[in-house]
Amino acid sequence: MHDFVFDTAHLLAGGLVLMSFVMLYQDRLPSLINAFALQSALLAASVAWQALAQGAPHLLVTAVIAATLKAIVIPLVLRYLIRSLGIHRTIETVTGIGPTMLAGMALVALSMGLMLRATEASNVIAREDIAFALSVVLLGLLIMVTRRNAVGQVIGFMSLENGLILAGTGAHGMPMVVEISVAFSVLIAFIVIGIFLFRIRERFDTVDVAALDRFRGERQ
Amino acid sequence: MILAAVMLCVAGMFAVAIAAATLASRPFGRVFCYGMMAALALAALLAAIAGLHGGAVETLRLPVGLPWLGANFRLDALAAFFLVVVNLGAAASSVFALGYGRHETAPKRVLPFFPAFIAGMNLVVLADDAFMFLFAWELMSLMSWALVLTQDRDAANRRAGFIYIVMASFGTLALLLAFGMLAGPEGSYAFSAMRGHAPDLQTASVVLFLALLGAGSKAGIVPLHVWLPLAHPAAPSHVSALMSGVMTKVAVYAFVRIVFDLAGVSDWRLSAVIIALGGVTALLGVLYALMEHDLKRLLAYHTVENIGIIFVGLGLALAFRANGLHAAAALAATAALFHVFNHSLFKSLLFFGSGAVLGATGERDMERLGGLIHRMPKTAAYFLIGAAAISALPPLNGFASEWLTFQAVFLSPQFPQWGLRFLAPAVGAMLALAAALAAACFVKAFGITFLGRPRSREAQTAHETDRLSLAAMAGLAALCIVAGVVPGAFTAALAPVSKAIVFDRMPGQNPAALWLPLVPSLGNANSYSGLILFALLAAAMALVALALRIWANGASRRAPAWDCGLPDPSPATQYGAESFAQPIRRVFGTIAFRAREDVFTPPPGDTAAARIHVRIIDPAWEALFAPVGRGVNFVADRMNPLQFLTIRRYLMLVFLSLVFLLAVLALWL
Amino acid sequence: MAVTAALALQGAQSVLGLALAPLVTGVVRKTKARLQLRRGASIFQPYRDLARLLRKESVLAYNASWLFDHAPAVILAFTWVAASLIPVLGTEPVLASAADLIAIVGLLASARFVLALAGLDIGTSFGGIGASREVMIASVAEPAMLMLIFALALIAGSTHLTAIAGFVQSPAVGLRVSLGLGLIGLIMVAVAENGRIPIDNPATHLELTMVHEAMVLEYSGRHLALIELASSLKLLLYLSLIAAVFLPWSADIQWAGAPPYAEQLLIYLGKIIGLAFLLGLFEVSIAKMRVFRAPQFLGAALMLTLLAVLLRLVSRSF
Amino acid sequence: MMLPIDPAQATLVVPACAALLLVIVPFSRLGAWINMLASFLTFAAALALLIVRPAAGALLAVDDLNVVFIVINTLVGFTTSIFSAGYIAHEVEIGRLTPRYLRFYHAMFQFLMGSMNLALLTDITGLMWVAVEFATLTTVLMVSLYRTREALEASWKYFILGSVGIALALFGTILVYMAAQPIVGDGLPAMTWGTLLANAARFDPALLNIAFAFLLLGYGTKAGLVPLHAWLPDAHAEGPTPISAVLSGLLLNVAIYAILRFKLLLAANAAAVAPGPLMMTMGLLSVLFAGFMLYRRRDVKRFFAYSSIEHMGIIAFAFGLGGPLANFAGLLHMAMHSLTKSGIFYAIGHMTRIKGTQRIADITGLTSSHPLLGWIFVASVAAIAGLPPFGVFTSEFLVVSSAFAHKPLLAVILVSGLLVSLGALFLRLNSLAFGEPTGSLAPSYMTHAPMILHLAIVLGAGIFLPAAVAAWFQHVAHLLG
Repeated sequence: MHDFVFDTAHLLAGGLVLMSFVMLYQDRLPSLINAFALQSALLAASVAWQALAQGAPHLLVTAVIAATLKAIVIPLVLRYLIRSLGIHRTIETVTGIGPTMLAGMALVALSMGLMLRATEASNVIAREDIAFALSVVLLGLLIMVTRRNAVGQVIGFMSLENGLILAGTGAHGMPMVVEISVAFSVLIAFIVIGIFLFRIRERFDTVDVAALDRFRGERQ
Repeated sequence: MILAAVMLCVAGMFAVAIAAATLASRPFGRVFCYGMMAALALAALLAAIAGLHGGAVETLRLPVGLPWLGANFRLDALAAFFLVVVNLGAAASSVFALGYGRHETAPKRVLPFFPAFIAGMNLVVLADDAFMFLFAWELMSLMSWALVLTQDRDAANRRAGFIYIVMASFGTLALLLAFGMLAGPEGSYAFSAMRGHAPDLQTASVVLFLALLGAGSKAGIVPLHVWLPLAHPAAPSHVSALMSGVMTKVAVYAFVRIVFDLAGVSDWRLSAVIIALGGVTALLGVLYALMEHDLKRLLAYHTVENIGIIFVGLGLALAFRANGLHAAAALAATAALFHVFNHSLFKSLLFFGSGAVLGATGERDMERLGGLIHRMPKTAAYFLIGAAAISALPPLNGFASEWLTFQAVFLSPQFPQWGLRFLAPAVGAMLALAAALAAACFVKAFGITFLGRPRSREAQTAHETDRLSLAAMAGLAALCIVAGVVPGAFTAALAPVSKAIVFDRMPGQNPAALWLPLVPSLGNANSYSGLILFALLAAAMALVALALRIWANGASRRAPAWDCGLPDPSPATQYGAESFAQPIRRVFGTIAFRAREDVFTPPPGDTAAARIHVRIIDPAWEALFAPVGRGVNFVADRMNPLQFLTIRRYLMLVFLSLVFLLAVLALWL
Repeated sequence: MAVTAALALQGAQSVLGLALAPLVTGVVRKTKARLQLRRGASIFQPYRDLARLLRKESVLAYNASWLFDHAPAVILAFTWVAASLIPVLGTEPVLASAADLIAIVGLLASARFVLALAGLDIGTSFGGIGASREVMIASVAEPAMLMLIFALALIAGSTHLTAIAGFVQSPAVGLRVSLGLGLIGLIMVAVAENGRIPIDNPATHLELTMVHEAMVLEYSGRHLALIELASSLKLLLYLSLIAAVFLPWSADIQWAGAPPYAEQLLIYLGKIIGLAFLLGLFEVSIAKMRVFRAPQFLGAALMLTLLAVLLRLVSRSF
Repeated sequence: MMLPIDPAQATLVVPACAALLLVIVPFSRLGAWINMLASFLTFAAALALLIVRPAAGALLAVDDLNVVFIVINTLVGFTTSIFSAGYIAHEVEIGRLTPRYLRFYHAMFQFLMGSMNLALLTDITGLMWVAVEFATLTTVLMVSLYRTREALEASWKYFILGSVGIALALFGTILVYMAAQPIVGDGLPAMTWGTLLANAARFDPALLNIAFAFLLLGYGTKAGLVPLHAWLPDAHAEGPTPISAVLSGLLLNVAIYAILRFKLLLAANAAAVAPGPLMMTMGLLSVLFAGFMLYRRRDVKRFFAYSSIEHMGIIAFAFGLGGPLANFAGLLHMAMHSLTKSGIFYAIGHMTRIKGTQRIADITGLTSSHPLLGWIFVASVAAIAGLPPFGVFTSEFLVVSSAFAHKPLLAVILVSGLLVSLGALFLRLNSLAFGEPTGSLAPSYMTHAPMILHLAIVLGAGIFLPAAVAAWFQHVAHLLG
C-alpha cells in the first residue's frame, strides 16, 4: 500500500515537472495557457492525493482551490484577455527552444541533487515532493526569464506558485495558514496583474513588457 | 583644573555658535560672536599657557559619545602647546574679524560655523580616544567646509569645497584605519590603551603610512596638497588664516600624537620617508607659490612649504630618537615645534594683510594691485614684517626656527646609517633652496602688491583698513619680532613638549637668562642670539643715521622716475607677478611643472598686441587626482546601463544568483 | 674689563672694515684698469666718489615710498653687522656667540631682500629686471653657500666662523679635497653675490645685462652713497671670509703678552689686497655670461659644495 | 492597569480600524487627521511596549529584537503621516490626485503600517511572510498612485520582482518548516520562532542552508540588496514622496529584520554554513555598486534611493560580520539611517513641491532661496554621508573599526565604497543646496517639524547615546550572536 501511495505521489509530482517542461516548450500563448491549466489540474490531483496519504482533509481545500481557480478560471480569463487585448498569438522567446530545454534539464538535475541528498531526515514522500517542487519553481522562473511577453511571464510566475503549493502540501502537516496565504496571494496577485494589464491597455498598445520598459527611468 | 577650564571655554564656543545661528541677521550679531570668541579664545590661551608651564597631565572623562568608552580628554605638554597655537590664532583672527567682518556679504554663512570650527580644533587637540578624536577632527573639517562655501555663488568655490570635503573624509578614514591598526583586533580605542603596547615594525609602518595619508592630507604634504590652495583662499580671510595657520598645525599635532606618542615608531627607515617627503614638500610648495599670482593662493602654497620644513624637523627627530640620540632628537623636535608656532604667527598675519587688501580693493590678483604702500602704509608695514619673517630673515622668528632646523641637519653625521647620513645633507640643500626661493617669492608678493604703481583703479582708490584689523596684525607682527629676538624664551617653553615626545630637552636654556644665545647642542659651540643681532643692527642704523646727519647733504628733491631716461607712464610696463617670476620659472618650472611659454608676436606691419601665454602643469594633480576622477567616471559610465535593463533581465539577475547559490550549496554539501 | 677691551676690539674691527671697503673696490678697479692697459683712477677714487655723492642732494621719484627712502641705511646696516662678525684681528670677536655663518648668510639675505624691494618700489621696468634677476641668482647662490657651511661644519665640527677659523689654524688640518672643492664653490658664490663678471658687470650700464645696477638705478645722492658703500663692504666681507677660512696664516699669538694686533692687521691687509688683485685678474680674464647661464654656473657651485659634503661624509681623510 | 487589549495587539488593531474608517470617510482633510491620530496611537502603543511587555500570545511575541524595530517603525510612520498630510493636500490642490485616490491612499497607508507591524511582531514565520506580502502589494498600489507611464512601469517592475522575491521567501519558509518538522513535530510549533530557535541545533543543516539561500534572496529582494535591487530606485522615484520615505525608512528595515530572524536559526545550528560571508558579500556589492551608480543620477529621489541601497549594504555587511560590536553597529546604523533618510525624503518633498521638478539640475541654491529648508537638507546629507556630529558617524565608525579588527581587507573595500558615495553625495549637494538659486522662490507652507525632529534625534544620538538605549541595543546585539 505504502509504495503505491508513494508511486502515485511520485507520478503526480513528476507530472508537474513534465508539464513545466511542456510549458517551457510552448511558443504560442493559447497552448501555453492549456499547459498551465493541465499543470494546475495535476497539482490539484497531487494535493488531493497528499490529503489522502497524510490523512489531512484540510489539504482538500487547497486542492479544490487549485482545481477551480488555477485549472479553470484563470486560463479562461487569460484567453479572454488575449482576445480582448488582441495580443499577437506567438510569443517570441529569448533563446531557441533547444537551449532552454537543456537549461531546464540542468535545473532539474540541480534540484534533485540538492534535495535528495539534503532531506535525509524527513520521510520519503516529502523529499520526493520537495525535490520536484524545487524543480517546478526553478522551471517557472526559467519560463519567466525566457518569455518576452507579459502574459507569458505571468503564467511562468503562476507555475512557480504551483511548485510552492506542491512543496507546502508535501511538507507533512504544514499548518493551514500557509495554503490560505498562498491562494490568497495568488488571488491578489492575479487581481493586481489584471488591473495592470487593463491600465497598460489604456496606456500602451501592447502588453509586451519591452514596451513597458521603454521609459525605465532617467532615460530622457 | 586647567583642562576643565579649557573645556568650559570650548563649551562656551559651541554656545556662541548656537547663539550666532540666531543672531547672525542682527546688526550686533557680528560684534557679539567675534567678541565672545576673542574672549573665550584668550581665556583658553591663558589656560593652555598655564598648562604648558605647569606640565601636569590632566584627564577628563565625559559620559557622552560611545557609552562604554565615553569621551576622554587629556591635557599634556604636547596638547597644551598646540592649544596655545590654536587659541592664539583663534583670538587673533577673532579680533581681526571684529573689524574685517564688515566686509562679509553673508554673515549668516560665517558666524555660526566660525566658533564651532575653533571649538572643533580645540577638541581634536584635547581628545584622548580615537572616537572623540575623529569626531572632533571631522567636525573641524565639516565646519571649515561650510566656511569655504561662504561665497557659494562662485563655481570655483563650490569645486574647492567639494575637493576639500572629499579629501578631508579620505583623511579621516585613513586615520580611522590607523587607529584600527593601533587598537588591534580586540583593542580598545582609548589612547591610554594604545600607548600600552608598542606595535611591531610592520604595523608601525602601516600606521605611519596611514597617518601620512590622514594627517598629511590635512597638513598639505605633497602630493596630497591639491585641495589646500583651492580651499584656504576661498574662505573669508580671517578663516583662511585659521585654516592655513592653525588647522594645518592641528594636522601636525595629529601626526605627532600618532607617530611619536601612540605608535612610538622607532625605525630609521620610516623616519627617512618622512624626511624625504618633507624636503620635497618644502621645495615644491615654494615653487608652486612662485608660479602663483593670486595673493591668497600664494600664501596657501607657502603653507605647504612650511609644513614641509616642519616635517623635515619631525622626521629628523624621529630618526635621532630611533638611534637613541636623544639630545639631537630634542633639537630637531624643538626646531619643528618652534616652527609650528612661528608659522602660525606669520601665516595668520599675512592672511590678515591679504584680507585687508581684499577688503580695500576687492582684488586678490596681484596683477591688478600695486602701490598700496602709499594708501595702506600700516598694513604694508605689518605685511612686510610677516613677509620677512616667513622668508627666514634674521632677526625675525622664521629665521630662528629654520636656524634650529639647519642645526639639526648638521647633526646628521651622528647617524650610524649611511642612508640618513646622505639623505640629511641633500634635504638640507632642499631646505636652503626653499628658503632662498621663499625670500624671492615674498619679494614678489610684497613688491608687486604694495610697491610700484597701482595697476588698477581699485588699487588707486584703496583706503587703509580699520583699527581692529590693524591691531590684530600689529599684535602678531610684534610677536614675530619678539619670538625672533628672544627665541630662547620660546624654546625653553617647548622643553616639556620635547621631553614628552623625544625624552629629552634642548640644552642651554636656563629660564633665568633667556636673553642668552640659543645653544642648541652642547657638542659644538654653535649659538645664535637674536637679541645681540637686533642690538647690533639698531646700533648700526643709528650710527649710519648719525653719520648721514653729520656729513651728508640731507636735502631731497622729488622728480619723475629716471628709468634710464625713458620712463613709461603706463603702469603696465612695470614688472608684474608673472614677469617677476619668469627667470625662476625658466630655471625650475620647466623641470617641476613642465612650464611652457608660448610667445605670439604679430608679423611686421600688424599692429596687434604681442601675447605671451604660460602653461603650467601640476604634476600632483596630473599623476594622482585626475586619474582617480577619470577612473570613477569610467566605472560609473560602465555601470550606468544597469539602471536601464528590462524587467526580464532583472529577473534574470535574480534567477542567476539563485541558481549560483544553489549550485554552490550543491557542490559544497 | 676684559669684556670692554673685547668690545673695543670689536668696534675697532667694524670701523676698520667700513673704512677698508672702498679701498678694496679701488684696488680691484685699478688692477683691472692696469691689466686692460689703462691707467685707471687711483685706488682711493671710491672714497672721493662717496664724498661727492654725500655732498649732493638726493633725487627721489614722485612715487618713491618710505621704504625706498630708508632702504639704503638698512642695507648698509645689515651688511655692516654681517661684515663685523667676520674675525679679522685674532680669532675671537666678543660677539661671535651672536651669530654663526648661517646667521651671516641670513643677514646678507635680509640686505638683498630690502634691496630687491627698493628696486621694485618706483615701479620701473629696470627695477623689476634687476630685482627678479637678483633673487633668481640668490636662490641658487644661497644653497651653495649653505652647503659650503655644512662642509666646513663637518670639518671643523661647528658652524661658527671663529671656531672654523681657529680649527683651520690648528696644525691638525692639512690640505683636504673637500676644503679645495669648498674653496672653489665659495669663490663662485662670492663672484655671483657681489655681482662681478661673469655673472654681472658692476661697471656696465648696458640695460640688458644689468642686475645690481638696474636695482639701484633710481638712487642718487646720499642714498646711492650708502648703497655703494654697502656693496663694497659686501665684497670685503667675502674676501675676508675666504681669507679667514682658506688662508689660515696668522701671527703666533703666544709671541708676547699683548696680542700683536699691528702684525695681524698687516697680514690681513696683505691677504685682502692679494685677493682683490686676484679678483681683478679673474674678471679681466673672462667674459660675462648670459643671465640665464648664471643658474648653471651657480648650480655647479652647489654641486661642488654638495660633493665636498658627501666626500667628507664618506671618510674623514677627505 | 488593565487594558482591554495589550499594546502589541494595539499596534495592529489601531491601523486596521483606521484603515476601515478611512475607506469610509469621504473628506480628505478629516482623513489626513485620522491618519495622523491613528499613527500617533500606534506609536504610543509601541512606546508602551517598552514599559509593559505582554506575554507571548498565540500569534504575537514581543522580544527585545523586534521592539527595536517596532519603535522605529511606528515613530517614522507617525512623522510621515504628519508630513504626508501637507504633501497630499498640495497634490490635491494642483490636481495631481483626486479625492477618490486620496481616500484609497490614506486607507492604504494605515494598512501598510499595520501589516509591517504584524510582520515585526508576529511569532509565526508564515504569518510574517503573509504580512510582508501584504506590505509589498500595498506599496505596489501606492507607487502606481499617480498613474503616469513612469509610475506604472515602476510599480509593474516592483510588482514582478517583488512577487518573485516573495515566492522565493515562501519556499524558504516551507523548507525551514520541513527542517523543523521532524524534530518538533507537525503544526504551528514548527513555525514558531521560540521553538525553532530552541531546537535549531538539531535541524538538518543542509536543508537549513538551502532554506537560507531562498530566504536571503527572497527577503533580500525586499531589502534592495544588489543584484536584487532593481525595483527600488524607480519605486522610490515615481511614487508619492511620503511612500518613498516609508519604503526607505521602514520596509527595507522589515526585510532586514526577516533576514536577521532566519540568520539566528543558522547561527544556532553549528553544522550549517555561516550566513555571514554571504551577507557581507552582498553588502559590499551593494555599497560599491550604489556608490558608483550615484554619479549618474539625474532624479533627486532616485539618487537618494540608491543611497538607501548603499546603506542597506552597510547594514547587511555589519550583521554579516557578526559579533556584538558589529551587530550593535548594524542596529544603530539601521535606526539612524531610517530616521535620516526619511527626513531627507521629507526635505525632497518640500523642494520638489517648491520647484515643481525632481531633476537635480533644476534645483539649485536652496540655502540661498530657502535657508531653513536648505540647511536642514545640508545637515541631513552630511549626516547620511556619515559625518559628525550625527549618529550615522558613530555607527559607521563602529562598523568600519570592527570590520578592520577582523577582516582588514574588507574594511578597506568598505571604506573606499563609503568614500565613493560620499563624493557623489557632496557633488550633488553642491548644486542642490548651493550656487545661484533657480526656479520658484515661493516659501514652503508645509511644516518642517518632522525633518527637524528626525535631525534632532540623529544629532542627539551622535553626541550622546543614552546608556539605557546602548545597553538595550547591546543586549539585542548579543542575541544576534
